[in-house]
Amino acid sequence: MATTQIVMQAQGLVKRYGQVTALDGVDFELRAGEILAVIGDNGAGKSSLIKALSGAVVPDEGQILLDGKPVQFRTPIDARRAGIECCYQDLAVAPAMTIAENLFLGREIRCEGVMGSVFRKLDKKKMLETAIARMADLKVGIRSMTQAVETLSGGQRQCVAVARAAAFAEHVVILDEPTAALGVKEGNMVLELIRRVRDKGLAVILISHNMPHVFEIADRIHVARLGRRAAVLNPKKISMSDTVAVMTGAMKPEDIPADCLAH
Amino acid sequence: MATTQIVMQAQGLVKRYGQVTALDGVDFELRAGEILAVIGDNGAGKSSLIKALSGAVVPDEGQILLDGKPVQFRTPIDARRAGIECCYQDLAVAPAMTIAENLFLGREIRCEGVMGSVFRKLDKKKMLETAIARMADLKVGIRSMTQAVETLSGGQRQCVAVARAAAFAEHVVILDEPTAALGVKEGNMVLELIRRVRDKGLAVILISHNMPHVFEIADRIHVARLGRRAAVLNPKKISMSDTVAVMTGAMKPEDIPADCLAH
Amino acid sequence: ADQPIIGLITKTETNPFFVKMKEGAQAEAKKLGAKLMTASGKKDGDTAAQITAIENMVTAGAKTILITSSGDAIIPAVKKAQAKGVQVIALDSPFDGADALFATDNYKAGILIGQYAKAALGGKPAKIAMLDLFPGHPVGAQRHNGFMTGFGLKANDAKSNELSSTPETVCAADTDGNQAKGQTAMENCLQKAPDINVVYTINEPAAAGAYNALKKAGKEKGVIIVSVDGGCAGVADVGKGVIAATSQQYPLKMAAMGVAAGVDYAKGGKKASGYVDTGVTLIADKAVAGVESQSVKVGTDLCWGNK
Amino acid sequence: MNTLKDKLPPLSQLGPFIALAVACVVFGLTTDNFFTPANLALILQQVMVVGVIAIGQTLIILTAGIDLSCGMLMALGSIVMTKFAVEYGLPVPLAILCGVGVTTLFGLVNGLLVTRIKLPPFIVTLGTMNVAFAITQLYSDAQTVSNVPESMTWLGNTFGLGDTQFAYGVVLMVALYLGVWYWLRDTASGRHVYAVGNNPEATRLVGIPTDRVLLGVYVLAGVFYGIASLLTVARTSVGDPNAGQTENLDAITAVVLGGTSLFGGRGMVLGTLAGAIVVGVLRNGLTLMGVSSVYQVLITGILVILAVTVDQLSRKGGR
Amino acid sequence: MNTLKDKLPPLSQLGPFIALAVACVVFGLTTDNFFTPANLALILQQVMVVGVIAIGQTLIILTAGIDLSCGMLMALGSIVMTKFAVEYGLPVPLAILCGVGVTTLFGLVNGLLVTRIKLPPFIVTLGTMNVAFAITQLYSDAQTVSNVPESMTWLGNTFGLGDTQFAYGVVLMVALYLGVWYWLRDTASGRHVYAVGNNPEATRLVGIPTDRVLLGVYVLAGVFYGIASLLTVARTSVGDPNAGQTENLDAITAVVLGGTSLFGGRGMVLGTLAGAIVVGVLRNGLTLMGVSSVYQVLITGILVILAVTVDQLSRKGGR
Ligand SMILES: Nc1ncnc2c1ncn2[C@@H]1O[C@H](COP(=O)(O)OP(=O)(O)OP(=O)(O)O)[C@@H](O)[C@H]1O
Ligand SMILES: Nc1ncnc2c1ncn2[C@@H]1O[C@H](COP(=O)(O)OP(=O)(O)OP(=O)(O)O)[C@@H](O)[C@H]1O
Ligand SMILES: [Mg+2]
Ligand SMILES: [Mg+2]
Repeated sequence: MATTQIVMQAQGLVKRYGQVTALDGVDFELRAGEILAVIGDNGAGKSSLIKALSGAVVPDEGQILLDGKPVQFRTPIDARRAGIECCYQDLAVAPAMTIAENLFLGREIRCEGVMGSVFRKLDKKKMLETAIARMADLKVGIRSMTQAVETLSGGQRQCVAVARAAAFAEHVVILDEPTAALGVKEGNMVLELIRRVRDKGLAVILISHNMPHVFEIADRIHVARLGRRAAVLNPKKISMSDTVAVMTGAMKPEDIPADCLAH
Repeated sequence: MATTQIVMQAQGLVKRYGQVTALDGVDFELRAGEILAVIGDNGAGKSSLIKALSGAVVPDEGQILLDGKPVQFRTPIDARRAGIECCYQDLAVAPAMTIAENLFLGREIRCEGVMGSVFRKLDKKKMLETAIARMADLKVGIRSMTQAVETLSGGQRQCVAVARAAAFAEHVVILDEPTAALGVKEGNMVLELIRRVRDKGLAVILISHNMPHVFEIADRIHVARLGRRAAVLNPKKISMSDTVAVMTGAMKPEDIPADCLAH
Repeated sequence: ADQPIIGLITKTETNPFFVKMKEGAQAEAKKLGAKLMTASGKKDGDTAAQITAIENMVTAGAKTILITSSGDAIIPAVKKAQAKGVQVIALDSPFDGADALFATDNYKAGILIGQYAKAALGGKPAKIAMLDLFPGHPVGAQRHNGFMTGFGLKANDAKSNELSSTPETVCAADTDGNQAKGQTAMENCLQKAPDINVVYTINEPAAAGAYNALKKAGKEKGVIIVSVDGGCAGVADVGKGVIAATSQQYPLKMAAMGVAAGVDYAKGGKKASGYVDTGVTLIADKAVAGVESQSVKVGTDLCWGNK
Repeated sequence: MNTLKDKLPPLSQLGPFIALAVACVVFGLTTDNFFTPANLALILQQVMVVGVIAIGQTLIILTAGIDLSCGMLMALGSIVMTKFAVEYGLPVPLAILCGVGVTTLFGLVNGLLVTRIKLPPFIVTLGTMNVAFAITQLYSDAQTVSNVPESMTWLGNTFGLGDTQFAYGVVLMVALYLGVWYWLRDTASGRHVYAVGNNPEATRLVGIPTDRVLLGVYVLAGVFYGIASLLTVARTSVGDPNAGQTENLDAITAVVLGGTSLFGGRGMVLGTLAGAIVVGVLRNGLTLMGVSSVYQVLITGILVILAVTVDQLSRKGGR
Repeated sequence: MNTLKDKLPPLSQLGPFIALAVACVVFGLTTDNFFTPANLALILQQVMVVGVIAIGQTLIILTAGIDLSCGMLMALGSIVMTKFAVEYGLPVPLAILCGVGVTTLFGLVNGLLVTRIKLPPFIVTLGTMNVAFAITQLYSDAQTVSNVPESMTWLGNTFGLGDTQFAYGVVLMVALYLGVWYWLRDTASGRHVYAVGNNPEATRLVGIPTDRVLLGVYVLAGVFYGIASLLTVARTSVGDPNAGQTENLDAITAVVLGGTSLFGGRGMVLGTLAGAIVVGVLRNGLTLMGVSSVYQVLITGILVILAVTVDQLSRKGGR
């Protein structure tokens, strides 16, 4: 079955910061073409998990498999080469640079012809146009694409980061709380964008604290708790309040009805 | 009537950044002991508004009244002297300093006796204990209060900033998207905290994109749109979807049923 | 193992003058079986480093310290060292309280080139560019004021640290004794006064820089450049007509005398004393009437004090 | 949207040029000879060495670093290339290559220490400054290397343009500035230099090899110092072991006057050129005014502060 | 929770002390006289002037600034206090006060330019460095001021402790370090210095008057430079217009070696003391080993890099 093919898998990941154990042997599975929501309390280790998956940090123990093959991501570049794009929670933007520049940072478009191949000139016009189009997709009312990111409102800044990750991924898109600072309209646009990405055949990991969003869009829910995976739930079967109960530890994983679990 | 007494008022505030007009003549009223929610699309000028109210930016035009008297906040210090505390969206924390230090930044507690009055020694123990108590109120599982804020997870960091604003206000508390990065449990704790603050008799301004939160807690809703105030709504009367419609401009302010407006 | 330890502290180590001095001291120390320690300031005027070096050398057991003083601030440290039985000899630059001074007279060096320039210019009205060291340097002031005195202009005496100026000195600029800066200074002076006919320079690198500037402006012919030091390269420049005349000094001699005095003190316990003038000789390619000078050949033989 | 106003650099970037203009007007009014074409061409010649060093320094400061070793590397490079040509009789192009190679090597060492061991650039370059200084002195015996072949000093020669003589080296300097300006503004790798200085962690996370960018910048700076070595040889016709002692401060001053932030990520290389020229103009103008040297130091101090004040105020106005 | 381990400073802050220990062991093994109490006391005397300057420098660097004027201010202060006492016959305490007053005034000017006009500290202090140098030269006529009254040089006197002679100035220096350490660590205003350096905008937003903190730091640094003036007078018994030429780089080096970040907000003043002593130990130890001065520069360059490398690696280990 095509949909059960596992794109990305992690086994027993451990990450310690001094005395704090952020990841305590977490397992993880992402299937092809699915939207996997990752939820959990603050400090549960969600961001640490996806940082390990995207090469931003190197786990102390455990292994990561991509398409069934073990991989070692030492830097985000490794992950990017494998077609994985990530939008981090503490937005990775260069504040003094413009929106268009931030969108294309590390993936700049060069001019055609000699100017591009010999003089390596950037096609600023094209990048600007693409940036305008991408941001219009998200319906963010940004007045000028050549303004520095540091002059944007919180939500506008987040849109820039989300748009970047969605635009360039070829295999897996990881979004860490992409809608946190967004308004209702913009948040819905991002959900729309995520669906479109999935429909292109990419797998999406979505971290969110917004339960309605999660239940609206997720195919499966990975519940993180105290640095481990508490359960993987099926949003079609389980209720929102039970999910929250599992997340906060009010409901033990073994008490979850079997049909609510996802496989 | 005690509850209709206006604590804070702004008239025709204008703030321009270069060609961008962030505030375009916005009016604003905050009543004693109420929780006023401020909602609006990304870039609607919510953060700019509260920055003007808290002295973080000086508006180009318009005036601000506190308890009916015109005030000129040139710096956040002026606002703080007037008993106004603000938790900003781009969290104003010193990343290299510890949680306890950040909580008490600018409001440090000195030792009793000679050590305090002559040697101006800080009572680190007391500050640490208070910090632990405050963070426990919010049920954030932070393992050590002497860890640097830069090592915290996104939500934990936000709790620090929220706790600080709530702890020291004497008149008005302004919270800019305090629950954005918070988990379900922690988010509810913050709502709980806001209620407690209100019950102490303080007025609260809450910016949020989370409609369920807004409807759960707000006494009145100020809708910001394109740098102006579109309407002030009564959450007891109006529906969530109508509110969103007003916010996004789908419903014209003049079409709102009169009883849904708040006064 | 019981070699006498002798310390040599120079102003810097970037000036051939002091490098030669060090070489002279090393050669002499080797000859006489002494151990030489060296130190220097980071730049000219770095008295703090010299004081530290004095203290460290005393700790290391030096019985004689030779020093080219960067400023009178070292005097108290010298006194402290002397109180511990250390002989301190001033080389090149005098200061109060040294047991002995082996030096040239920089004021006199200035006078010699001043006289030469005056005579070489003949009766023409003088337009002089003064390419100095940097503000506040005693050697710079002595050479500068000496030159002006020799030229017959009104100037401060040998004790003054202030640079005199008269209407004839149409331009003055600092060079740090460095060729590139000397060139820049001369270029700027030529903009100010295109008809400069005499150039005083603090040392020969500055003179070479000045010559470069003149040459680029096509004016190297009618201008008299005078300088001080008489280093081997400088004398060669005199031979090439770059520099008209230079006052030659003898750092190797100073150093060798100092080391010898140190060894004497270690062996016999007798301190050197008094002022020994190691001499200054005017070296010029073309002798002028009324001013005694030596030829380039003599200058080459003697340069830095080789003989 | 694409009006002329958008195309001009924002007023905030004009600060250094305004300061330069003010300085020129003042000297033009107070002296006779300042505003002659010959004098202006001369100033350019005088700043060409520091100007080229300051290009390398700008790159490093844009990445939030600093390079104290630049002047000493320049001196070492000039000694190596002149000695190789004069004493070992190497062909001039090869000797030049060796000199540039040495400065580039030192740039590489700086870069490796900064990127691999993550040492602060200040300390690394303080160390290599001392090392380069010592090697220069030891290798040259503190002696000037003269009799440099004509062909090595060609860049110091001038050509007439109207009545004015311009040095080829000045043309080279301007060309380098334009090249780097283009590179920083219009190519991906140039933008990455800004990104690394602006937010290194974010730059790493978007998948740019920040260490490689940094290393490249240090190496490239080394190349510029090597070119500066050649220019100083061309200008003075000798290899001077005492060169480069004040160039590091001068170069940093030019960069900061030019509006580049010492915290990295913000600035413009053409501003550095303006900054370097401001320093040269001050020195030239004050000498022309006949100000004596202590007073020159005093006035330079005050004028430097005034220049940035003008800059700063023009920025505020520009907002 | 409150174990001993928690109370000790984290290993990352021990770096400079480790470097210091390594340097001492090396010199102890290679020379006879290094580890004598007299020599160690001497080193402390030699670093006391730079040590006190470096306190002021640390404060400024903690706020993400830099002060190039420190050495020149120290020289100016020493000229003022000695001239006032010797030439105008002012009572010694008053003369000292005047000297400290002048450096403090310059600190105030630095601070005002940084906080009011928002100029970069690098440029401001570059300017005041030149101004202070010129004033020193003009006012002193470039002449050393001697015959300084005994009472003004009292801090240079020594007292016996066992066989070893310690200077009173060293005691003062250590006391100042401990005082500033306490201030920075245990008082609100001290913590605000860190906060301003760490995130100035956030510090402003929580309602701390950042400009006042900054201004205070620059003024206080001026006071420390004034004290350093007194110490240099005490150490040399003269007022020396040539003093202070290398002290700014030395002081910054001590601060950076001591583990304070040039980007502000992170560091420890006691590390600076260790850093200053490392510089003094290197100079002393190499002279004792009989290393000649060019090689000293070479070795210092390499050792400075090694010292921070040790520091850096010990930090990584500490994580
Ligand atoms: N660099 C670091 N140094 C020390 N501790 C860290 C570091 N990064 C994360 N931690 C700790 O690891 C734990 C997990 O953090 P993580 O950011 O993964 O949480 P999260 O699930 O993403 O939380 P949130 O929902 O608040 O973003 C937290 O307790 C945090 O304090
Ligand atoms: N410092 C600044 N310079 C230039 N433009 C700015 C600046 N700060 C805000 N703006 C602009 O002002 C507008 C309003 O911004 P503001 O931060 O008030 O929005 P907001 O309502 O808080 O949005 P969000 O919900 O995304 O936080 C935005 O278009 C933003 O780009
Ligand atoms: Mg997170
Ligand atoms: Mg906002």
